[in-house]
Amino acid sequence: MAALVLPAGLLVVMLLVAPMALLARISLNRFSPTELMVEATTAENYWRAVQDPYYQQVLGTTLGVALGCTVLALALGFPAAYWLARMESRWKSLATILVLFPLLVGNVVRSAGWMALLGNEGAINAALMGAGITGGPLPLLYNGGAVVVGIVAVVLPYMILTLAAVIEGIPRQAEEAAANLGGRPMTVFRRVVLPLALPGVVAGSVLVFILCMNAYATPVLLGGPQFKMMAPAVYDQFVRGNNWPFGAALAFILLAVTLVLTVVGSTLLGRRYRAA
Amino acid sequence: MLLPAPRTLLFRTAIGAAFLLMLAPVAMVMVISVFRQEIVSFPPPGLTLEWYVNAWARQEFARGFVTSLQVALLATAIGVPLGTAAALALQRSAIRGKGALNTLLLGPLAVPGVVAGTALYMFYLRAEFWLDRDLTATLEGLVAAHVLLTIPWTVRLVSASLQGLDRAAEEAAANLGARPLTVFRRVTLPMLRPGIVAAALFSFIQSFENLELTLLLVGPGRTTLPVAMLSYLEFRIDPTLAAVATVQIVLVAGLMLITDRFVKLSRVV
Amino acid sequence: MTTTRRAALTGSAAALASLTAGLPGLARAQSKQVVVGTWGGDYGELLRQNIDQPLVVPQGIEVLQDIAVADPRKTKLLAERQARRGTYDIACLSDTDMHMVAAQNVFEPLEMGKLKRGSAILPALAKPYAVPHIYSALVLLYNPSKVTTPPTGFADMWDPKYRGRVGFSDILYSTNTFSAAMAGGGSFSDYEPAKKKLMEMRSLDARIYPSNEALAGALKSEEVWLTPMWLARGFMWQKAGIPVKHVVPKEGAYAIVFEAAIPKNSRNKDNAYTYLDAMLQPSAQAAFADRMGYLPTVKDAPLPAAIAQQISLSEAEQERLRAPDYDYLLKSHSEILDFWNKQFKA
Amino acid sequence: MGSLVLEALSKRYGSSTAVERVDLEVTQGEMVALLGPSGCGKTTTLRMVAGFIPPTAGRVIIGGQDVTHTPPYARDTGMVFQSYALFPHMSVAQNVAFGLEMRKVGRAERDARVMEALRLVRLDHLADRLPRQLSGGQQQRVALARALVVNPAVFLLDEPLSNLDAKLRGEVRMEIRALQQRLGLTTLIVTHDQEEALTMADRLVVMERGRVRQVGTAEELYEHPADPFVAGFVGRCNLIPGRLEAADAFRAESGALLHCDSGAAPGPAPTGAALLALRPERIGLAPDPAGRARITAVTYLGAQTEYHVEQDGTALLVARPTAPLGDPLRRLAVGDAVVLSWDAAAARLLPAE
Repeated sequence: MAALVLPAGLLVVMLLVAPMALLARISLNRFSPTELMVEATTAENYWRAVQDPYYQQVLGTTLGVALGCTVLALALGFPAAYWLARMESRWKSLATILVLFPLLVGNVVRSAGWMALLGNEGAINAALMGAGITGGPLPLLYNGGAVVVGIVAVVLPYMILTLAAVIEGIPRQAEEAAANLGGRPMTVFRRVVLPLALPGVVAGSVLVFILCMNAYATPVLLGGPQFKMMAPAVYDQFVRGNNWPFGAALAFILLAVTLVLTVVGSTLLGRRYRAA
Repeated sequence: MLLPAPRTLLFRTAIGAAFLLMLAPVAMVMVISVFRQEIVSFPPPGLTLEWYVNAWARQEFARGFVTSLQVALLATAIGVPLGTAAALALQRSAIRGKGALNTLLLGPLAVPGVVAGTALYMFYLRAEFWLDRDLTATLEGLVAAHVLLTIPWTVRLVSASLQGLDRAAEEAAANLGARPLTVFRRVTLPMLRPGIVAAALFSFIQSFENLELTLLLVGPGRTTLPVAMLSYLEFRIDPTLAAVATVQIVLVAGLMLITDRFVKLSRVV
Repeated sequence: MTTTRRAALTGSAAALASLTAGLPGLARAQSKQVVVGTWGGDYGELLRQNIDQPLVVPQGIEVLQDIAVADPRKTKLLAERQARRGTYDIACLSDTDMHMVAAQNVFEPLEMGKLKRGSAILPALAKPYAVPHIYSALVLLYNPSKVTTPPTGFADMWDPKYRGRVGFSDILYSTNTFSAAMAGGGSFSDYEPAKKKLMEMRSLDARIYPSNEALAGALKSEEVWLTPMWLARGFMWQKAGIPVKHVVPKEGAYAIVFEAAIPKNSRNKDNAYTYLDAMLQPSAQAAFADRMGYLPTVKDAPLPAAIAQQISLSEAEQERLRAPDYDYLLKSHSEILDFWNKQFKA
Repeated sequence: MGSLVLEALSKRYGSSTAVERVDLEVTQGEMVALLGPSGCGKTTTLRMVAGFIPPTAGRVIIGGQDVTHTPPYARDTGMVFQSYALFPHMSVAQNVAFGLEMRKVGRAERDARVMEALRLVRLDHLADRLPRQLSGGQQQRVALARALVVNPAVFLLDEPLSNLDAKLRGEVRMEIRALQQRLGLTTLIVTHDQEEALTMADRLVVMERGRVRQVGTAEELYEHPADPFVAGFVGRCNLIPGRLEAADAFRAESGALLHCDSGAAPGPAPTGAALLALRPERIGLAPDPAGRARITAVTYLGAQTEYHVEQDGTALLVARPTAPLGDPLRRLAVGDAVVLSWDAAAARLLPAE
C-alpha cells in the first residue's frame, strides 16, 4: 500500500525537486554580461535582491496584490459558493459549468477580453463617453486596479469550487435550527455557516494566495509597464536579461515568502477554528 | 426547499459581481472576434467573419489545439492514476512522514510556473547531455512536465474524496469474500469515481491552458495553443486571436455540456 | 456489462495509442528536415508562403517552424550552446540579439562557399555569423494632424507642447533609450546622456505601453502623437488606418536587421544553407517588403514603385543611418534595462 | 404559549402532492403526534409549520396569528431535529444560548436561563463540552434544552427519538412527555413509531400519502379506526377481505363465515366488498379436537403468547396473555385443532380500499 506513493513521489522528485536543486545551485553563481554565467558559490544575488529598493517594492506590490485579491476573492466567492452549494434545481449543473469553464479559457485570452473592456477605446469607456458621463476616457487599464480585477477573475473559480465543496458538507439542519431559534439569514450565515466553512476558507485562501503570488500573464498584460510583480520580474531576469543566477535568486525569494506566509496564515486561521 | 438563505442586496450583488468578473472577459473576447477593424475600439465600424477565415488559414492554431489536446489527455491519463495511487497510500497506509510526502506531492502547485518551467528546461538540458537523448522539445518531455501539473490536483481531490468515504462498504465486500484488489476494483474505485472525474477534469484544465511552464519546453512543430496565441500577439494586432479563442470557447463549452450528460459536473466538483 | 466495459477499455486504450502515435515520429534527426526558430504571426506566415512552400519543400526538405517570441528562443540558444544537438537549424533574431548570442559562440561561422546567394547581400549588412534577411530603420513616427510642424529629430519629443503625448513601447526599451541618448547629445557608443533626458521625459508625462500593439492602439485613438519606432511598423500601421507619418531623425539612427544564422549544434547544416539561400531569393524578399514594409537585404530584389516610395530611404536619410554599436550594447544591456525599469518607469 | 391551527395546508411539487389539505388544531398545552409511514407528508407538514417550506395553499396560524408568510426566524417555534442539528463549533452552553442571543436577552439573564434549561435536562455539568464530545442521548437532550430555553409558542419534534437505542428511547419518551406536560407546551411531534405516538401524544393524526386519514385519541383510533389503513397502522389487526351477508354474518373470501355486529360502528354498514377488522387480543382461543382452526405457529413473548391460526383458508393472528403453567393453553403446539371465539362487537366492518 505504502509503495503506491512511490511513482508519483519519484516523478515529483525527478521533475521538480531535482530541477529546483539545480536552480538553487545556479542562484549561487555569478553573472557576467559577456560570459553570462560564471561558476561561483556566493550569496551576493540574494543579498542584492534583498537590498535593492526596486525589488523590495516589487515584492511589496506582489504581496499587496496577492493579499488584496485573496480577500476580494473570498468576499465575492463565498456568497457565490454558498448559492451554488445550496442550489438544488437542474440549473446547478449549468451554474457549475459557468464557474468551471473560464478556467479552460487561458489567461492570455481572458486578459485580451479585459483589454477590450477596460482600454481607452474599450467598451466601458465608450459607453461612459457615449452616455456623456465622462468627457475623456478613464484610465482603467494598465494599473494595479486592472491587475487586481484580472487576477480576482482568474482565481474566483478556484475559490468558489473549494468553498462550495466544504459548504455542501455543512448540514442544512444546522442552518434551519439557527433560523428556528430566531437567527435572521445574515446572522445564521455569520454565526453558523461561516465558522463551519472555515476549513474551506483556509484551503481556498491558501490556494488562491499562492496563485496570486505566482501570477504571470495577467500582470504582464493588464498591469502595463510600470506595474511589476515578482513572477514577471523573475522571467525578465531569466529571459530578457539572461541573468540566470539573479533570476534564480529572485525565484527562491518569492517561493520562500509565499511558503512562510502560507504556513503562518493557515496556522493562525486553523488555530482560530479550533478555538471557536 | 426554502432555505434561510441570505437574500440581502449585498449578498446578491456579490454573487452577481463574481459571475460578472468570471464571464465578462470571456464574453468580450467573443464579441470582438467579429469586429471589422484591426485594432479593437468601440463602437466597431462594422462586423466581419474574416478573422475566423484567417484563424482557419493559420496552421499554428489548429496544430496548437491538437498538440494541447494531445498533451493534456496524455498528462491526465498518466497523472491521474499516479496521483490516485499516491492519495490512497497517503490516506490508507501507515507510512511515516505523511505530512512531508503530502507537501512534496502538492509542491508543484506552489512553485511559480515560470520558475518550474525554467528549472525543468535547464534540468532537461543537463539530462540530455548525460543520457544522450532528446528531452526538450519532445512530446515525452512536454507530457512529463504537464504530469507535474496534474499530480497535485489529483492528490488533492482524490484525498478529499477518500476522507469522505464510508469504509463500511469496503468491509462488507471483504466480509463477503472479496480479496483486497477486488474490493478496490469493485467497491473503492466506483465510490471514488466523482473524485477521480473531478481530478481528471482539473488535470486536463491545468494542462490545457498552461502557458508559463510550457514556454521553454515546446519545440518545432509542437507548440501548444496558449504559446501559439502569445507568439501571434507579437507580430499581429487583429482580432484573429479572439476568433481562435471563440472557437476554443465554443468547443470547450460543448465538451462540458456533453460531459455533464454523462457525469453530473455539479455532483463532481 | 462486462463485455461493454471491456470494449470501452480497449476503446480507450486504442484512443491512447493513437494519441501517442505519429507525433514522436517527427524525429528531428532526419536528414530531410530543417527546423527554423522564428517569430509567429505575419513573419512566420510569410516565411511559410514565400520560402518554405515555394522554395524549400520542392527540394524535398521538410520545414518545421518553431514559433516563439524572440526572448525565449534567445534563452534556448544560449542554454543549449553546450548541448550536442540543438533545437534549431536556423535561428532568426534581430541583429542586436544575434550579436549578443553570437558573442557566446553559439553560431557556425558562415561558409560563403556553401551560400550561393552570398554575393547578392548588401555589403553593409553582411556579418560573418548571420545573413541579413530584411531590414528597416529607426524613425520618429508622428500624427500629422496633431503635430502640425513636422518634427526633425528625436529632440522634438521633449518639446513641452507635446507633454503627455509621447508614447513608448516597453519592449523597445533599448531603442527608446537610444533615442533619448541621441536627443541628449550622446552617441551610438554612449547612452549616458539618456539618463537625464529620460528623467526629463518622465516629468513630461511620457506614456509607456506594454507592447507595440498597445502603443498602436494609443496612436490610433490619438492618445499619443509621437513615438520612436521601426519604419516597417509605421508602414503596417498606416495600412491598418493609424494616422502616422515618419521622419528619419536628424541626430542619426540605426537600422534594425532581421537576421538568420546556423547554430553550431544544428543537425541538418546542409539543409540550413539551402534555407538561407531561399531567404535571400528576390521573390521572397519582395514579398516581405510588400506585406510588412521591410527593405530587401539583397541588391537584386525588385520592389513595386509604390511600396518602394513608402519604405525606401533617400540618400540623405541613408547617410544618417548606421549600425548600432553591438559591443557597447552587449556590455551595457543590463544597465540599460535596469535604468529603464527602476528609474524611468518607477 | 399559544395554539396551533393548520387550515387546508397543502404542498405540491409540480404535479406530485406532498401534503393535501391538512386541517388540524392543536390546543394550548396539547401534544399532537403526526403518525404515518415514511413519505406520508408528516415531516413536510412539520417543516411548513416551522417555516422551512412555503405551503402551496392553506394557512398556518400560531397563537391566533397567521404566520403562513412569516420567515422561520420570526415564528417563535422551538424545533428538535431528527439529527439534533447541534452547532458543532459551539459548546453546549453556546448552543443553548443561541436562541436567547437572537432574542437579545441580556447576558446575565441569558446565562441563568441556559443553566436552568441545562439543569432541566440534567446536563448542567457538561455546559462547556463540544457536541461531538457527548453521547447520542446527551446530544438529544442538548437539542431539547436549546429548543425549550426560548419558551417557544409551539414546540416541534421531528422524529426526536429515532437515533437512540431502544432502552434510552423509552426513558427519553417519558422525560419529554413529563417536560411537555409540566411546561404546558403546545407540541407537534412527528413519528413513524406508533408506540411512541400512543404513549406520548394526547391526540394522533394518522397520515398517508399526504392526506389525513383520521384524527383522534389513542383509544379512538384503536377502537374505532376509520379505515383499514388506520386499523393496520395503529396497533396490529387481522383484516379479512369478504362481504357482509347478513347483519351478523361476514363471508370471507376464503369461504369461511365469521360472525360480527354490523351495527356496532356508527354510520351505515358497507355493502359489497368489505374488510372485517379483528384485533388479535380480542380473539379467544380454546383447545378442541373438533375445532375447525389449526395452529400454524406459536410465539412465546413472556407476558403474551401469540398464535398463528388458520381457519377455512383464512390466516388469523391471536394474542393471549400467557396462561399459567398447567393450563391446557400452555400445551398447545403447531398442528393442534382449536376453536376461536370473539365478541360480535369486537369485529368491525370497514370499507374495502
